[in-house]
Amino acid sequence: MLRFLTDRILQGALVLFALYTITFFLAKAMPGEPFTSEKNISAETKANIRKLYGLDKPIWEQYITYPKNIITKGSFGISTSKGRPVIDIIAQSFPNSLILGLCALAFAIGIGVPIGVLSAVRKNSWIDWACMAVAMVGICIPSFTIGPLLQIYVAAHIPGLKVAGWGNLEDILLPSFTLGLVSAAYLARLTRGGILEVLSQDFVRTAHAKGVSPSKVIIKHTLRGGLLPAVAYLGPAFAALISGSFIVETIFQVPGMGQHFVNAATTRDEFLLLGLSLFFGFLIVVMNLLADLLTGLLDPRVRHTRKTD
Amino acid sequence: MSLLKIKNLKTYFHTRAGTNRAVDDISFSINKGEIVGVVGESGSGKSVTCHTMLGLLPQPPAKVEGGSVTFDGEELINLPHSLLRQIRGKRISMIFQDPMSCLNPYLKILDQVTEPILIHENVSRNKAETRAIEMMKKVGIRDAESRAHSYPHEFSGGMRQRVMIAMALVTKPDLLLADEPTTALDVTVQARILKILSDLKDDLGIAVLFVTHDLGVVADIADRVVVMYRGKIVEQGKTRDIFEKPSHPYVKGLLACRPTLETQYQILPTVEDFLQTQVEKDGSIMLSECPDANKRLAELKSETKYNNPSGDTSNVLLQVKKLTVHFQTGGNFLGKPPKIVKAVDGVDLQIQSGQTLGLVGESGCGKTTLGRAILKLQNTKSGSILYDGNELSNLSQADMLHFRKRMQIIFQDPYASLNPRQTIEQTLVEPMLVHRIGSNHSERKDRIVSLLEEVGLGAEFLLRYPHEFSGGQRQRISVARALAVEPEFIVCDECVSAMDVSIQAQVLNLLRELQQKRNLTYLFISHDLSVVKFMSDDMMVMKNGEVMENGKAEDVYKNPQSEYTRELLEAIPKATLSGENSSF
Amino acid sequence: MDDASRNGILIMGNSGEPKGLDPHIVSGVLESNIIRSLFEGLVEAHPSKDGVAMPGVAEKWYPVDSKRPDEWIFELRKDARWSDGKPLTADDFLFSFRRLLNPALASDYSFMLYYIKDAEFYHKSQRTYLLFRKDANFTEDWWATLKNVDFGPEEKAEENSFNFIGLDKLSLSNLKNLLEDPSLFKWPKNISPSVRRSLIMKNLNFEKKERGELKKDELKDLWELIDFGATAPDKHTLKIKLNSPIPFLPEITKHYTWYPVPKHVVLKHGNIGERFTKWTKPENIVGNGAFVLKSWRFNDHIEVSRNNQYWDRDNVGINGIRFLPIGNLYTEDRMYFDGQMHVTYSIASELIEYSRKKYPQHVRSELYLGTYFIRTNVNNKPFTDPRVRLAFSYALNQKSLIENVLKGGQKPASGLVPPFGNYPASDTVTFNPKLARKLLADAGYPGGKGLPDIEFLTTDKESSKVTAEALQAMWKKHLGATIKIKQMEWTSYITAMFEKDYDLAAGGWIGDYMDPLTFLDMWMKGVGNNRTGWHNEEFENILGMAAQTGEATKRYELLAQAEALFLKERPILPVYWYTRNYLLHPDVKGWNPLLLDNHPYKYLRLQPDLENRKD
Amino acid sequence: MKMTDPSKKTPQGSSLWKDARARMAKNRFAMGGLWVIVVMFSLCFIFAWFCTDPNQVNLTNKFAPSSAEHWFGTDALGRDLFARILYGGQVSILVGLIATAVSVAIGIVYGAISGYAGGKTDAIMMRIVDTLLAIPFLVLVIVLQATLSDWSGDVTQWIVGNFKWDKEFTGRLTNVVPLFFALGLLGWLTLSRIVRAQVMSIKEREFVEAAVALGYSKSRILFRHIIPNVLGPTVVYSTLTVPGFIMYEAILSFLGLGVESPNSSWGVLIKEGANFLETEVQLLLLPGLFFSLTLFSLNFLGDGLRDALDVKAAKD
Repeated sequence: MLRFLTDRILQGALVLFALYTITFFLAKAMPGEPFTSEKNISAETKANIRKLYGLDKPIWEQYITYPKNIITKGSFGISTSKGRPVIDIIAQSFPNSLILGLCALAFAIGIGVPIGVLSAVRKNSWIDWACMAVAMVGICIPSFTIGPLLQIYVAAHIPGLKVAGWGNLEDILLPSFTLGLVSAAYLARLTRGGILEVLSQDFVRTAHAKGVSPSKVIIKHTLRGGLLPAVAYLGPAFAALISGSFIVETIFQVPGMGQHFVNAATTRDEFLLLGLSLFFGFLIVVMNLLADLLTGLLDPRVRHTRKTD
Repeated sequence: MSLLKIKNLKTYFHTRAGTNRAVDDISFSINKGEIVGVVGESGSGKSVTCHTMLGLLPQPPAKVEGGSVTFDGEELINLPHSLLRQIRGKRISMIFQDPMSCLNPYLKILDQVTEPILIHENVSRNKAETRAIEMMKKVGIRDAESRAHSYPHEFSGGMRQRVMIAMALVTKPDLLLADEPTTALDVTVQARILKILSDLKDDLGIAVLFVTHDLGVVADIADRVVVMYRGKIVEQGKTRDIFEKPSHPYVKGLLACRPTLETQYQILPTVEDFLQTQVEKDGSIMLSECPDANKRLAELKSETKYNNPSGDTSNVLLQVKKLTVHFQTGGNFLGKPPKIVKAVDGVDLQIQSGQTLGLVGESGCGKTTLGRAILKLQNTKSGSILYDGNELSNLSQADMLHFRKRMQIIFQDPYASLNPRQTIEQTLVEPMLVHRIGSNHSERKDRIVSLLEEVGLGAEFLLRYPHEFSGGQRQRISVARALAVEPEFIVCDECVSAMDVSIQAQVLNLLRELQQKRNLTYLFISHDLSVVKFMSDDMMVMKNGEVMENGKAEDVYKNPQSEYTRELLEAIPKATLSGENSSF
Repeated sequence: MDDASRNGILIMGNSGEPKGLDPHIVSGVLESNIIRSLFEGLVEAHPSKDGVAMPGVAEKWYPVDSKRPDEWIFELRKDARWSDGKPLTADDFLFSFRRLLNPALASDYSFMLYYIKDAEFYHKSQRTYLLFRKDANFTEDWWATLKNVDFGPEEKAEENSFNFIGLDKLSLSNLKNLLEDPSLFKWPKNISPSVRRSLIMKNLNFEKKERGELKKDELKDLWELIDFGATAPDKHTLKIKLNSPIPFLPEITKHYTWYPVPKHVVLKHGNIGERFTKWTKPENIVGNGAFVLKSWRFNDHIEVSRNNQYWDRDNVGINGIRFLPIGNLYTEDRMYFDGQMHVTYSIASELIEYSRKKYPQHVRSELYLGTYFIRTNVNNKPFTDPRVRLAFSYALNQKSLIENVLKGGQKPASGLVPPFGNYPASDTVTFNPKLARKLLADAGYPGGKGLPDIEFLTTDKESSKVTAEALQAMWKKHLGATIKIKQMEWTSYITAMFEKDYDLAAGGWIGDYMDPLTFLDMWMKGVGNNRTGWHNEEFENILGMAAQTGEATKRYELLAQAEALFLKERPILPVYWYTRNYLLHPDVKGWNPLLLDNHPYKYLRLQPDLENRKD
Repeated sequence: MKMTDPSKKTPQGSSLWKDARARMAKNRFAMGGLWVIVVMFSLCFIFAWFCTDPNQVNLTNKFAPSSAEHWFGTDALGRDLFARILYGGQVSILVGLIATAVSVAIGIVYGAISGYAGGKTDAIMMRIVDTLLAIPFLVLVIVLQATLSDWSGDVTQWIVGNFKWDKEFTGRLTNVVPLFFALGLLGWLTLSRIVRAQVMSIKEREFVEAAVALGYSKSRILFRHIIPNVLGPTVVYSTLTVPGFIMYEAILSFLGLGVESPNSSWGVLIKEGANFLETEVQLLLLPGLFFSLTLFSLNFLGDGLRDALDVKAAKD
């Protein structure tokens, strides 16, 4: 187990290094500079700003100083567009994205898994068709349409519910539903496939033969195995959910991390961009590891055993 | 008064390809404390009967057309699900064939065994657990308390079947339906399980419906026997009467075509030698006896053994010295250290060209690994493999290509060894293309057609896909595929174990015929001692990666040197009740 | 929102998260909304009348010589206090001017102080010019050669070469190398080698003499070399000497770059030129405006509350303001309909008509000091020919665009400078398709034949896409020209425009202060915001003359003459004069339309009048 | 001695494809789906040419209700909505199918190699996927837009010059091509994971070991034996990614990488329509309806195909 963990951590470090290199040169390849703005700035000011942020150094030196600062001073640099350290921005916005992501995940599992199980159990019946149609709705209608629809036809009419804004509890409801809907649809389909796969196996027939009630067969015997494909999907999907979504955050005015990804790119804010990508890359590596561990827990057979004769 | 009465039961499967009359008007009954054996080949409807009783068949395709099943006076057929559920696992329990997949891999053993108690009796959890552990001890699971908390995959096949039995009997049912419980087990393990079943039958007084395709097992355990063929009962009666005075030609054929240790035949008789079938207009099948059955049998008995008496060790085709193969089974997720398994431990063997070396042993003894290692499908730790004088163990993939043409393998599971997406023609032409056999397409086409005929299939199958064939036909196609590259040496790895006895006889005869015609050399691997004895000239018995015994097939049978071989021979269910030699 | 109205907190949509609160560093409109609540300049905007100055920190202000207003006196209020109680003196103003102009601070907006004498030389650290300016033995003809040479950094030069850094900015070691090999720096041809040597020697000696305690290559601060226009005769008076007479100086001081910053607080958290200091953190910030910073939750809200040290605290009408950084226009409007704020930043064009129908007395549509125009690239065919530019301008149906697409009550732009005060607005830009087709034919493209494909650059917002498509259709219909619309993400759009990689480009300009000059001086040669490649000697001479005339009406005539000339050449196609469309709740009193939209907060009142409460 | 096997009647000979078609025909939903797609294709690619010009602006006639002349009414600039939906459909269907095909192709090959090779190579390839997943997509789009934007202009010139195609039509095609680069580059990542899992289970099956025994090369085994058996589940997953691609196209078009205005696509129409929710709902509902209808039917077709193709080895 220890060897497995050290392996994955090493691979994770490699992923982060490759990600840093690619993002660094991509950011440099973008046209324009961090301080391009509507009102033009004199050459002197540009020269001063460049010196301030160390952008006047040769590319290779910049490439090396950024990781050096991370390791030595633990600083991800100062955001050129927001004027504050990148770590502050992440520290202040990630908790909101995390809460939003967790609730979205709860919605996704709360809606997706039951629909998946129901349509698998009632395969090819009208219930199956209806559930899959609902799942398709989740995939077809994009978030920038569902958001406004919810605002106008739901939030406006319910007194307690605000159209947008963040602060108290009920503000989380609509944005997390919008964010979670697409994952719910994917989960429904994956769970349906997983459950069908398990239902075709012999030990389910044994359970029936033991006189176990149909509902108990599903919950006790089928669910654990059936959820495996969904767990594999949830690894990367969860990383995407908690890193925020630009669309949902701007529609519902959630101070999350998603909008920083977009603003950092449009304002050519290299340090913020690098900080965010590394953070997101770290999330993906961790989530994949968790997904694999969870699969290990769910399915005791996951051993590194070689097939003996 | 009979515990279970089945009258004119009809269960049909309505599929897209038409109606399949799986169980077609059968009637029989079981009394309390009696063991009834139901014998039949795959597709005979024997397991469908059991499933119909407990309502385990998926309704849309399956439908009970008629007849009744009364259990202890109560009609089961259209019993509402809620009531039927109270009988399942409480009054009637069932155990299944493949222990590997019948236990829930995700739950601990103890939870699965206590489940029926908790469902049917309101009893406290730990009271149920003590009863479960006590029953597990009864079925012979050593130190049940500690092992109960591990998972199914940590148990061997035999152990898991014991868990199934414990699970079925823990609620003291009146009737146990056993659907081929020992088919997937090794001979010695099967013997122990049968013993446990008969002991429990006596001290719990339960009736057992024992379904199997293995006549030997039925002879040992059953009081009465019911023989089924294509959904109908062709004969039923006392076990002794059925075995000694079979009346129906099908039963005669079944008894004859099973190779026993005493069989001296070169070509096994097949069911076709006894049974003729005509398909009537309305789809029903008329069975009648072949007129010249006895003449046919006498003829077969007289033919002498094909192979020339071995003796001269001049042309040794394959020489293996000190071959070892080690596996590293990884530790489990939470820190158990990985341990080394010595699958093949210093094995020596040699096979003369044109001869057959039989390799027999229980599952886990390393026979398959050895077969695979010789063909370099499994990388070896040490030891040398000399094939026709060339050392193979250190050859690279490219150099091995030349030998791949000369050495081939036939697998056990006919369903998994053919690519489901390739037509038969593609499957057969591909090896020729890779090894550049035949100059142009038409010549290769002719070769394929002759190959198919050679293995007993017609050219009309060329454009078909594997899913359209039966198990027997698929194994013939695998054989044809192996022959496509004109090999000299074939490893037959349990290639008949997954088949019914009647088809087994045909495939074995095919292999013997091909060996004779093409002067092939076989390494015949199987766990069924009688089949290996029938096929091979020399025989080798393996256990835990080591060779226990090696010698002429007859000598090993007549006077086995090692204790283990004797135990193996003892465990094989005898065909007759009184133990003396059967008349065949 | 109702309880906010009750306890006097105004809730304002502010379109985005501010880059910071330091008046000397930030440059956006949304930042200025917040800074105007925390700080106060020498003079303040009038609550309802444009171009009128109200007393701020200064009680009285007057030019020394009214005929030639190139030197002003501001008498500061004796009781002026910072929000931490410390007195606010002229010294704070001088410190603030010096800080804004300090090269190390690298502020975007330092050019707003270039009116003060010698401010520009200090900010651009024009060391060479300042060194030889007072040197007697520089002969007359040497002067002539150096007059219009710029020794500052050259963007076009090769990366990190001496020209790229600029002679004024070369460090001690650079200068030593240059001394041995003068060719390292590409000198303008007309400067003789001897002059070159003396220039290098002057810079070198200055650096060496001043070396003292500075680090090895640190550039020397040139503050002592200049004699800065702003001086403080005593603690409460500020004398400002300008480069040229500016009758409207008070208007310029309303801009937040002229606001004072607390010298004692800034220096406590870092030296004068340090950009990333903590003095604007909520716990440290000190201001002199009507409000102080109460709380700042990143990306969520900024709230300011009443400043008790403010001199005019008795008639500040509201207790606090809460700014919401809402980026999405549609969300902001829907939050307003949901009763979550008093005033929005703007209204999405799609929702203007809807709002007028549903909430008639909430919709505000006010003129705004700005013009939306289309830049043409005069170096690219076919726009090299002014007739083609005029043709494209006359083919532009401004009224139809406004009524059918924008729907924001904008005014069709008949000239470049929007009408305000007594400046005579031009009326030469009209919609005249017949004339347009004739001009195009004269230019050699009868009926549009021969016109190459024209690339029309615009941003990635939905509103700019619709406008571009409408214009494309108009030019197609009237001139037969095929336009290829190229939408681009914001910074790529600005960079493409800066590198003149376009034929037509959507754009606009918002006036910094109430004077036509802010709309005209950007079209001079080499000015960053020009981006059309157009420049005209005569146009720049007229502007030069206007700069020297002190008398207001004469100056306006000259500026109008310059605008007429500009519109005859028409390097840009004026489309409409901006209007500010936003939603304002009837509870808010004292909020009047202002051309610069800089509503002073202290005159606002929040009276929840119950009868027209939103249904 | 002929040894036929009478006891087992061989089912009447039907090759896989005939059998698959038969099973498809029975699946009502799949047939319905197929019909809707055929109708949608003919509408967008044939019927569209007879409609009015989708870019014909008529400012005075904006937001007109549906009438004889304009079946679906007009949009914010008075252009015929029905024509814009059909022309938009051309782009969206093209984008959806081609981008999915590209990502499926790359995903399958990459996943198969990674799954089959196993061990070190598999770990490396999967880590590459992790890295690509974390790259900020918008940055990649901006860089692509900067490099590829004028590329499409030159290609149009070249095509028009050499093949004399209608300029406007080629223009529309070539400026969509850079879009596929952007979508194709990152579209295949999650699919490769799913294919890898499938391949891991298939490579244990005995027919793969038989292929090794017959001396087939690694690539032959991979492409002729493993990948054909992976098609079933991948077909279903790919129908799920089509909506994602079409919506991404809308976002890219606004950044100048996709459709050049005034042309449109379903994604662009829906994005613009979403702003008129309060006033002109039909601007969102009508394109949305076409979009969802196509995707529903694509999805059912995908399901039908998967069931028909994925014939389980028939165990009796």
